[in-house]
Amino acid sequence: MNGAHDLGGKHGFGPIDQSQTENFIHQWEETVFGLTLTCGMLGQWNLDQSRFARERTDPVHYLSSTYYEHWLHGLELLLVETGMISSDELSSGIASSKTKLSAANPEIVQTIIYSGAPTQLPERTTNRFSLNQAVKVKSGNPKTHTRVPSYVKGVAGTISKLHGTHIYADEHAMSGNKVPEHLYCVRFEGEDIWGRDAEPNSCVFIDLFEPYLTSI
Amino acid sequence: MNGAHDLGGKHGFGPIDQSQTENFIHQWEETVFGLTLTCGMLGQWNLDQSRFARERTDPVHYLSSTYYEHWLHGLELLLVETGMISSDELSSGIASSKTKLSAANPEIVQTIIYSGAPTQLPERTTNRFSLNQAVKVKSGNPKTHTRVPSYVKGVAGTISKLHGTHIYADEHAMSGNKVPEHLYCVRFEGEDIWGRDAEPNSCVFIDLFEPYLTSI
Amino acid sequence: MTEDNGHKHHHAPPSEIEERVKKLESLLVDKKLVDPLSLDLLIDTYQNRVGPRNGAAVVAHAWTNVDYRKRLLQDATPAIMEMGYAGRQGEHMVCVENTPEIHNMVVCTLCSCYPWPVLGLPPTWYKASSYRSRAVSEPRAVLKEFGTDLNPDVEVRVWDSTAEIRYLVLPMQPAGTENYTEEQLASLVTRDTMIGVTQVTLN
Amino acid sequence: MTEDNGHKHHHAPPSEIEERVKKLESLLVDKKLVDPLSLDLLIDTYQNRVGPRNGAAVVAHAWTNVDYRKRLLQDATPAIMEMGYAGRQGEHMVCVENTPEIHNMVVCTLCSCYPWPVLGLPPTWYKASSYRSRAVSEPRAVLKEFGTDLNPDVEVRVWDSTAEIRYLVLPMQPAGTENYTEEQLASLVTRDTMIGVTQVTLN
Repeated sequence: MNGAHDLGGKHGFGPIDQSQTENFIHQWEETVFGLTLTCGMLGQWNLDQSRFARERTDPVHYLSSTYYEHWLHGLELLLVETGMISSDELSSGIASSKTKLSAANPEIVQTIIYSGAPTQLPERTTNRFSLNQAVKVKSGNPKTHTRVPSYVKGVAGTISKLHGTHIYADEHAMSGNKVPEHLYCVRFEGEDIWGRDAEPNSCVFIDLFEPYLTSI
Repeated sequence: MNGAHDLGGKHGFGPIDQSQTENFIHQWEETVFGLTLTCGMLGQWNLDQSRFARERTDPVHYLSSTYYEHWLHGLELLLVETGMISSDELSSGIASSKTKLSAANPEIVQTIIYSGAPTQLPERTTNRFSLNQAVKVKSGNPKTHTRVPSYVKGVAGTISKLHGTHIYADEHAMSGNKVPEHLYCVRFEGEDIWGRDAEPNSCVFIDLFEPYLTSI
Repeated sequence: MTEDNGHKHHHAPPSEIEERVKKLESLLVDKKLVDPLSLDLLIDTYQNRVGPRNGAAVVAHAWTNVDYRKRLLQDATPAIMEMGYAGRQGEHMVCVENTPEIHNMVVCTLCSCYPWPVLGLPPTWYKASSYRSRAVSEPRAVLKEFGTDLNPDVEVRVWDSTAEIRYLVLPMQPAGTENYTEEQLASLVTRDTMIGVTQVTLN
Repeated sequence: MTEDNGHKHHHAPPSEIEERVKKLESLLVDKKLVDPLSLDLLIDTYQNRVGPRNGAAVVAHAWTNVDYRKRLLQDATPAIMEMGYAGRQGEHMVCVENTPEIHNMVVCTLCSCYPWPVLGLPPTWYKASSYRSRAVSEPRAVLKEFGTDLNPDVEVRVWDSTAEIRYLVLPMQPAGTENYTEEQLASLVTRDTMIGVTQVTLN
């Protein structure tokens, strides 16, 4: 999705406000953080689906609201879309139906926090690209979730690291299927991305799945 | 400038509201339109400078406000930047200084409306690219005004028409100088821009200045 | 200007932006940077005198006059000037012709450039983010929203007016209008058909 | 959580969004989709237990132990796990080393990915549009804003964490700290030095 979240290289957002060192600005943000994580542990959606839900925030709202407002929007959307709550329940705040799911207890939560959710999968295919190979990012403008930043579309780079095969984010966000794809770290020279507007002696490394890339 | 105004191909803005057929939604918009045009006729800035002023609107404000709010923002900025009014005058609404400029009278306005401001200049150089030649749009990410839409950066196309030499917008917005550059209409196939997400049998024609292009 | 548009809140208390514009207007008039008569002239011109009827006259003339059509498609600026239309935001015109094989539509993704002398000022939807973002990446979907359902064989050409060239679409003349007068034909030609989001019909 | 932060409006009347969140929380608790104890545990964990002190310990250990440094740079995930740090948003770690010739900094332009087990949750500026937009296109300008003025000879490497790999910057050990204990060294290492926007100094 070529949405407001795809911020790399955009202008107009001004200097960085370094005084904003806190993790949470308001207390409700902590609640949103906690609710999102514990609801996510019920397995009704995956991380890529939750990212896509946040990306579907209206662009103006996305850019004018804080990070945890995106999370709140995404959480509400996912709860309703998965049928965990109804839109009526969301607006009224009153539970009117039962669910078969049961909340993650602290023991489960503790385990998940420290085990995480690794995305690496066994390699079933050989990697199409090899170390130091020149590649190019394909064009594309999917309306669905993707992890190709716009600023690197059509740009040439070099494979700098092979990360093995990981859950392919685009498919994971669509169907929930854990399709393995090779993941590469690709090095792009600043001037190949930004032309003569690049800062000297700078480069960007981006982790990209095999289907995003083509050989040159 | 890679700002919020650069909308081609972006997602998330929803369906087109075809009921919005009016030229002006509010009466104040007519005033802003008239003020912008008549002030522009005093020659203190050019069209590209006024576009750049509008582009410098805060991204959130740009996307959440109406077209003539962009114009109002741009007009206020230009009036202050050129010293036609002071920021104090702008905020108070009270004139506190005199100006040597004098308002365009209706006769002048009438003439300018119907004569316009042609941008074509005599050709001083030969065109670098010729009809049907394959070209590619250069990378670049200037913070200043430019008329290359982001969605076509790095994309290959074909020269479909030579428009002669015109005032180079990028330089015109910076210095006010009327530097002649060849202007081409370039045809881009949909799939060269949008990859496999392109609609079939579609293409985009974009008018691009010679410095934006490179041969391939 | 039209007073009957539901969006125009003339009788509501003045909003913050109304006050801001009024203040700016009176400042500029006080400083003699703006002549109120010029302001009225500009607004009146683009609200009442310059509009899509101009373009419709050009289109109807091109439909009925083969030589004019040729001149219009070859070099639109002088051809449009012949009909008496010229000036701001129409200094360099190109006319693109719809055929059974090719459909053209116009957008300005970077701002909202529009051929004022032939179409007047752009409608609000033309300036809105949805049209500007989608016209180039999903023109067929946009056309469908406007009720224009094109055969997949028809090539869709989108013109993104990024420089000072302004585009006018010459729509196809509908079948069954062979004996219409130029005036009758012009009455069929709407603004949207000359932006290229709809086709001329006998409705 | 800290109560003394001026941004936290605990004592002001509840805002619309506070009400919205409270309503959602009580709905989810009522429906037994959320266990309040789990909620408290999650917030407490990331507010009080997991934070940049973890990363600082890793860095100080790498500075004082050549073998560990090698393991960390070669395969960061198990090396960080050796120190007891692992889990969510740190499942696949890569550690990138600053040298006199290379400076690394980390961003996530598409959302705000961040290595939670070693750095905790990201600061607000890391999630803000200005950092996310500018870090990749003008890293030196961004670094300068943070007071990090690099020699033009130094290559700036920006890591845009678009997939599930999370990056930790191993800053350079400042001169004059050769005899520091690991604990003393760790106390010098700030969050910003491990994001790569500043360098470790003796201040």
